[in-house]
Amino acid sequence: MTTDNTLLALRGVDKVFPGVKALNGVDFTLRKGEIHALLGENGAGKSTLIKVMTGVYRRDGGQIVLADDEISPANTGEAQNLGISTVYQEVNLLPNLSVAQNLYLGREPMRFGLIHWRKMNRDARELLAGYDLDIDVTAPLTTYSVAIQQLIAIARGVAMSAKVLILDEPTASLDADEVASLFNIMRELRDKGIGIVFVTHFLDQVYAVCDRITILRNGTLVGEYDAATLTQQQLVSHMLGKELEKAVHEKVDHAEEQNREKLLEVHSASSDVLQPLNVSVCAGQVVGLAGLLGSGRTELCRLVFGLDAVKEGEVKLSGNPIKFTNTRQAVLAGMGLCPEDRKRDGIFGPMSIRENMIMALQNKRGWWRYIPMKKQRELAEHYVKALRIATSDIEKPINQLSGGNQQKVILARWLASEPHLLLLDEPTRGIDVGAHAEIIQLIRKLCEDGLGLLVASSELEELVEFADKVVVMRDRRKVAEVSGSDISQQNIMQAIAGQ
Amino acid sequence: MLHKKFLPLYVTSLLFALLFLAGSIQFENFGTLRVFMNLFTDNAFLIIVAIGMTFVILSGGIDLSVGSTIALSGVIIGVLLEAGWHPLPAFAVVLVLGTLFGAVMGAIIHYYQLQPFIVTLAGMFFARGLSSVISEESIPIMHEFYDDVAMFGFELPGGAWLGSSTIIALTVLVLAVMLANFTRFGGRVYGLGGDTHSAALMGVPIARTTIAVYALSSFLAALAGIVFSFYTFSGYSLAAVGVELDAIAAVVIGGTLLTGGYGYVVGTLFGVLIMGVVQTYISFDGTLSSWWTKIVIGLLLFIFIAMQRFLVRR
Amino acid sequence: MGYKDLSPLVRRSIWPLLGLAVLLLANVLIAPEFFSVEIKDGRLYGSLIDVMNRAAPVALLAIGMTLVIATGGIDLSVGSVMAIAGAVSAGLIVSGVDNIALVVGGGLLAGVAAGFVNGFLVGYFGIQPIVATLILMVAGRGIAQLINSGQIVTFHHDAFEFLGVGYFFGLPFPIVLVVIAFVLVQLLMRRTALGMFVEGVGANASASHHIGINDKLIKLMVYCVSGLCAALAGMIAAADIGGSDANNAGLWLELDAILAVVIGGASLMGGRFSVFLSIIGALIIQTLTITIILSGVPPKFNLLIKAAAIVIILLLQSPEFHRQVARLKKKRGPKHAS
Amino acid sequence: TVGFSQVGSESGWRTTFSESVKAEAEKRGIDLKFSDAQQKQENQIKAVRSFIAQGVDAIVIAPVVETGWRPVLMEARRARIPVVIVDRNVAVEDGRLYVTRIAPDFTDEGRKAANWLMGATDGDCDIVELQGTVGSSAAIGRMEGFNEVIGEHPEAKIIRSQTAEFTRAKGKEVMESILKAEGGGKQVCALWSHNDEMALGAIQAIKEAGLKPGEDILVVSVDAVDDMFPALAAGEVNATIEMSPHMGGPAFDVIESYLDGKRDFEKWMVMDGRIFTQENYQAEYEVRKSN
Ligand SMILES: Nc1ncnc2c1ncn2[C@@H]1O[C@H](COP(=O)(O)OP(=O)(O)OP(=O)(O)O)[C@@H](O)[C@H]1O
Ligand SMILES: Nc1ncnc2c1ncn2[C@@H]1O[C@H](COP(=O)(O)OP(=O)(O)OP(=O)(O)O)[C@@H](O)[C@H]1O
Ligand SMILES: [Mg+2]
Ligand SMILES: [Mg+2]
Repeated sequence: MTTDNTLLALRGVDKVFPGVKALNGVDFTLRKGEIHALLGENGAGKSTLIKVMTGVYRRDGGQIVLADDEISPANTGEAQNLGISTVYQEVNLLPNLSVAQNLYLGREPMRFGLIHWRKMNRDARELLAGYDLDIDVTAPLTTYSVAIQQLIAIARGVAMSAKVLILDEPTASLDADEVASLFNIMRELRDKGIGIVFVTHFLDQVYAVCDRITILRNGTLVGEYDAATLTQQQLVSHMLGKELEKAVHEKVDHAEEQNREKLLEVHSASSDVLQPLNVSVCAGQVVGLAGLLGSGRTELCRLVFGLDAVKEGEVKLSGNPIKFTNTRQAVLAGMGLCPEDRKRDGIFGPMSIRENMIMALQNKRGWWRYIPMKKQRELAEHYVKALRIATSDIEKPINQLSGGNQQKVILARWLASEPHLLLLDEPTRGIDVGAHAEIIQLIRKLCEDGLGLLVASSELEELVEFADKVVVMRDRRKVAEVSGSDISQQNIMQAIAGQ
Repeated sequence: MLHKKFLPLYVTSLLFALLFLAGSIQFENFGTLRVFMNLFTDNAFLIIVAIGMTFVILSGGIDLSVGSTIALSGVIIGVLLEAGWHPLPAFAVVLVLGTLFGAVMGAIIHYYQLQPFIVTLAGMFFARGLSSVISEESIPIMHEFYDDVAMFGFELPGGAWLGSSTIIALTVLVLAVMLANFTRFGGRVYGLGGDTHSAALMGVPIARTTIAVYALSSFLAALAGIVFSFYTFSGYSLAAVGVELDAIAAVVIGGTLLTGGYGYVVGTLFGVLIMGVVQTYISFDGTLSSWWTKIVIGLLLFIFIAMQRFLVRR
Repeated sequence: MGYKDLSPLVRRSIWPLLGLAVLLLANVLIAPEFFSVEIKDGRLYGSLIDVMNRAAPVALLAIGMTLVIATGGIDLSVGSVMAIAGAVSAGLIVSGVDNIALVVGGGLLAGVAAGFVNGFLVGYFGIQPIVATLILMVAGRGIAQLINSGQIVTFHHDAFEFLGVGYFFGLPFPIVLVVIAFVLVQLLMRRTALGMFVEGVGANASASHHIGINDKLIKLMVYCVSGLCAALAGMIAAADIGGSDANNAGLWLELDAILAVVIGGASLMGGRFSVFLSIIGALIIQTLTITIILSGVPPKFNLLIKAAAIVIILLLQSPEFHRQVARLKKKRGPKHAS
Repeated sequence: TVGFSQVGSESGWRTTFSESVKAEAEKRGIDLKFSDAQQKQENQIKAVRSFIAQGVDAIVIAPVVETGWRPVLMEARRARIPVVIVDRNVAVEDGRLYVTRIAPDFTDEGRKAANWLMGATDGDCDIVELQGTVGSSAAIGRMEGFNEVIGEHPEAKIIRSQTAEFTRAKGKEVMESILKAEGGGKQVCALWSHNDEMALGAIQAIKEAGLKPGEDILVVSVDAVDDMFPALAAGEVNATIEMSPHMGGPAFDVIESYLDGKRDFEKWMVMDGRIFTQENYQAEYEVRKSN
């Protein structure tokens, strides 16, 4: 298997967490100048494999060989010194530091033994210009949305890569343009002889840039394939261990919309950042929100949910004007919001899966009506099964789940609270194809039961697939609305581009 | 350059100026260079420990041991001088021991994943306990070198005095600003306070940085102990009780967030000065009973923090 | 069954309990009659009872502190609140109020008021807990001294003194009070969803806010509970000596309370909490104090011993320490390495 | 104008002391600048400096500790401001740095207590000692004086010694444990407490252990605070050595005559404390009751 240009090789790597064998004798080979996709379901062990390579986790067995030398990095810093640079799955940057500092942390340009701030900021601006990003690099990172942070993390990883670049789901919240420019950069690096490991759940992206594919399932290696010879269908069945079934559904078109009960009506409402806009969602309808980074999709969801104040205009729920002063009122009124930044606003890290799922429902019922433990367990077990959450135990702290499974838990949280109107901000971020299909099916089923959905997503394909209506946003205002059979990637793209 | 991120700093310095002004209007002899310089002379040791504390807090930790470390340094110096040592080697011993002490606490915190609050609390008990074991009684310090250093300084107009301890404190301040904002170490400290997990994934050497931060804090506490010994000419196991809380308060008043990652060393200087002005104000007033003194300090602390909150939030 | 198979709750409880057991055993070595409990005049009498009785104020503080710490906060003012509550009750008694309900109610009210101030500053003003409560830590003792004019106010009021020195079915009344407070808090936290919400706010305040939990109100509540517990502890302390000593009542006890909570295994970053283990923490601290007294070592060694004990107990709880010990064991005795 | 730097308000005795100085100043029409150092020497030094900066006519210091006063006293001297030390001592070799010191003699207090106890027990006694705050000069001095005397009595020995930090609550707690450790306390002959507060706490512990303080266990301590007299009357306390908190009057006397030009003061005006026992407490009790 080892050819001359093998760069990094893992042999028989094991990793055990309490209760889970996350990696079981996994082999992995990365060649010079290739883009190598690492694929698998949520919880298959991709991130764990990466963290073992870069010394975040101590491996329990096996070998790692980098350019003929066996290595055992003890932390990311050592891995970096060995020439392995990594962009981890969740955005792992420092929120309090400036963008420039984040980009250059640990390798700041120095002058007279002191940090040369001006040069650092200048370099940072230039670096980001390569990603069509023109932002204030001296502002703290938190001021930017997840997607921009994601780009910054990529820029940092790419700029540091010496031999190996590892990208763990870097495109999860990027839109098509950014993805395209990232791919260009990846190809350039490949041509320079750098080996790239690329984790994603978007299969077309795999075929767009990757040369070879390694598939994991349940912590074991399924196989290594050439991208050119493996069909998408084969790929999926290797990943899931079964065929993927897809359901097609009828879209609710404009005419029908008039007959249905209006759940949400936003009448020329504006917030501190949003321009006045109109949006409506009716029962059983899925409304998609499309737009580029910073177009205001997240802001719209926050506005409806009462997290931001309505400045002008009004928001009506089931015909009644609403003025929420806190989010509990929104929850009681039958809404739910699945936030975009799950690490910051979604998960209760040290708390169990059960508690994470039950929390919204419990809050809705009030603190004094404690849901009996038996009922809690039932609910949790139910959703773990329904959403196929990979875990050994519902009492496991959520921060020990893989990223995609965490997302499923948050989704389950809101499903359990039985809302009328659900706001989903990038709900399928980091979710694998199998689960993706299941979630979409679930969403459809909920709609049939009369639930209204507002879904902000950067993934046009998915919007086309399940939305009955797509609201397109640009520069914090609504620019178009496409509905029924007019919904196609083509149409939406045009609206986004402003043609 | 009026930058938004320095806002807390502007607010703190403005509040200091306001309070000083208020005192000057109200009391004769208050608005003098002498009173202003006394703020530095009297609080030099506090400035030094608070700077060390700033680093610890920026890194997301806390160090409760500094007050006892001051006492321990004083006692060790006292004992060594009694045994006939020259102060300079005694200082070296104290500084080295102090640094080691901090490094050990940092190592325990990092390697055993224990909480800084408790580890340094144990450190506080340890240092204070050790000093009372070494000597329960206060040891007077008598040495020509001490007289010379204490006498060293520059006369300023109006009977004001720029003494050696002020000079040491200001030097530490300048070095600390450079360390915090112009070296890689500084960036790492901020990073650690921002998000330890992310910092680790970005390649920040967590172990080394954590240990270094506590070592630095204890080193500065030992240095503050030396300065304190010039201030009181003695080493006493009960000296500097509660200084850790003063230092924490100063750091926070100076605009640093206790959760770590945000704040500036210069802010801490103003934090100390503000607390100093409050004390001076109370002693110029001279009518408050013991309990009113406490209540007024609490109220002023509240007003500052409320105003800071209000002004910075906008 | 190995250590790894134990449930997390049991695993977490083992070490504090083990620490307590070790300390108690140490006492037996020092004073063989340590465990003997006799009944004198219908009252339980013995060193063990003393430990529990003396630990009562810190245990009460620790109950409130546990909740505060679970939300990611800290309450430095509890010592001063003890002094205030004692002073208020004593003040009421010496000014001629005889009704025990009024006297106790006054003290408790003072505690809730203090807690309300803390909770308001932390929850609604967004001030960092350490500083917000530092304000009352400094000013509160001043307020207590103001009420007492700086003197120790002594009083005689049998019903009130019962709080400190009374016996209830042979048990010192402070112990009974701790049990009652524990049961109440446990019911409130574990029979309703409050406990989960408290942990949620501590684990991620922003996420709680996003699902509509009123995180500010929860914070306000836990500081009020802490104030209430502190007030009760303050009244016990005053009743115990039949006087309100505003200068010294509860002095530095906030540190003991925090220590108790941490020894009980809670994280100061918030999240998971166990009121029971915090009480065990308080017992550990008190046992240590009594051990030192009984052992007869000169008082100047007190702090050193305390420091050493804390470090040992903390290490016992550290998973990394367990791993190191396990590795050592493996090296020593390969036959056990199965 | 006179600046007065007080230690703090750590005990009732201390508060009475502060109040009496204030009252005395008011009586004499002195403008008193009072500063509370909250038990911290550094605060006290700051206060003295700010008195100098304010240009007061004289300074009275009740020092937290003995050591460490030279620099600031020299500063006062340069500014030609007279300084009077009250209560605790200051350790400076150069006697010219302060006008005089008005203070009790801690060692002598310890001696008096021991002498009384040895007299009452014929020098045969197993003593429990409650120490003050570890490292405080009162605790060190009283311990030294007491031990010096009982060192001459081979039958007398201290069987248990522990700190109770000068407080009533600790006094009770520590005594309680000591009694348990001494098998109920039947063998203990006397309690020697470094101050009255601890003694008052310990008395309660003795009572709760079923013994009679003052008879089963003799009680001797220092301060003679007001609360001790009811206890003396009840026979629960055997002796206490007075330490008068009224040092304001003598201090102001000295300052006034200094400002009138007098220079030759004794360096140490010892406040000699009376000893109150079962025999002689009544008169003083009546006086205090009437206040
Ligand atoms: N710190 C941890 N402690 C315990 N278990 C963990 C930990 N991290 C991961 N696991 C478990 O290891 C398994 C593999 O997780 P991993 O994060 O590698 O999945 P992944 O393939 O990256 O999934 P995703 O596509 O959702 O990111 C999961 O079952 C997860 O629950
Ligand atoms: N390219 C950018 N330049 C400057 N600011 C931006 C940019 N992108 C986003 N922002 C900031 O983010 C805010 C809107 O972001 P929001 O998260 O609502 O967008 P979105 O449509 O949800 O996009 P996404 O979630 O994909 O980032 C803007 O008000 C702006 O302050
Ligand atoms: Mg992953
Ligand atoms: Mg968004």
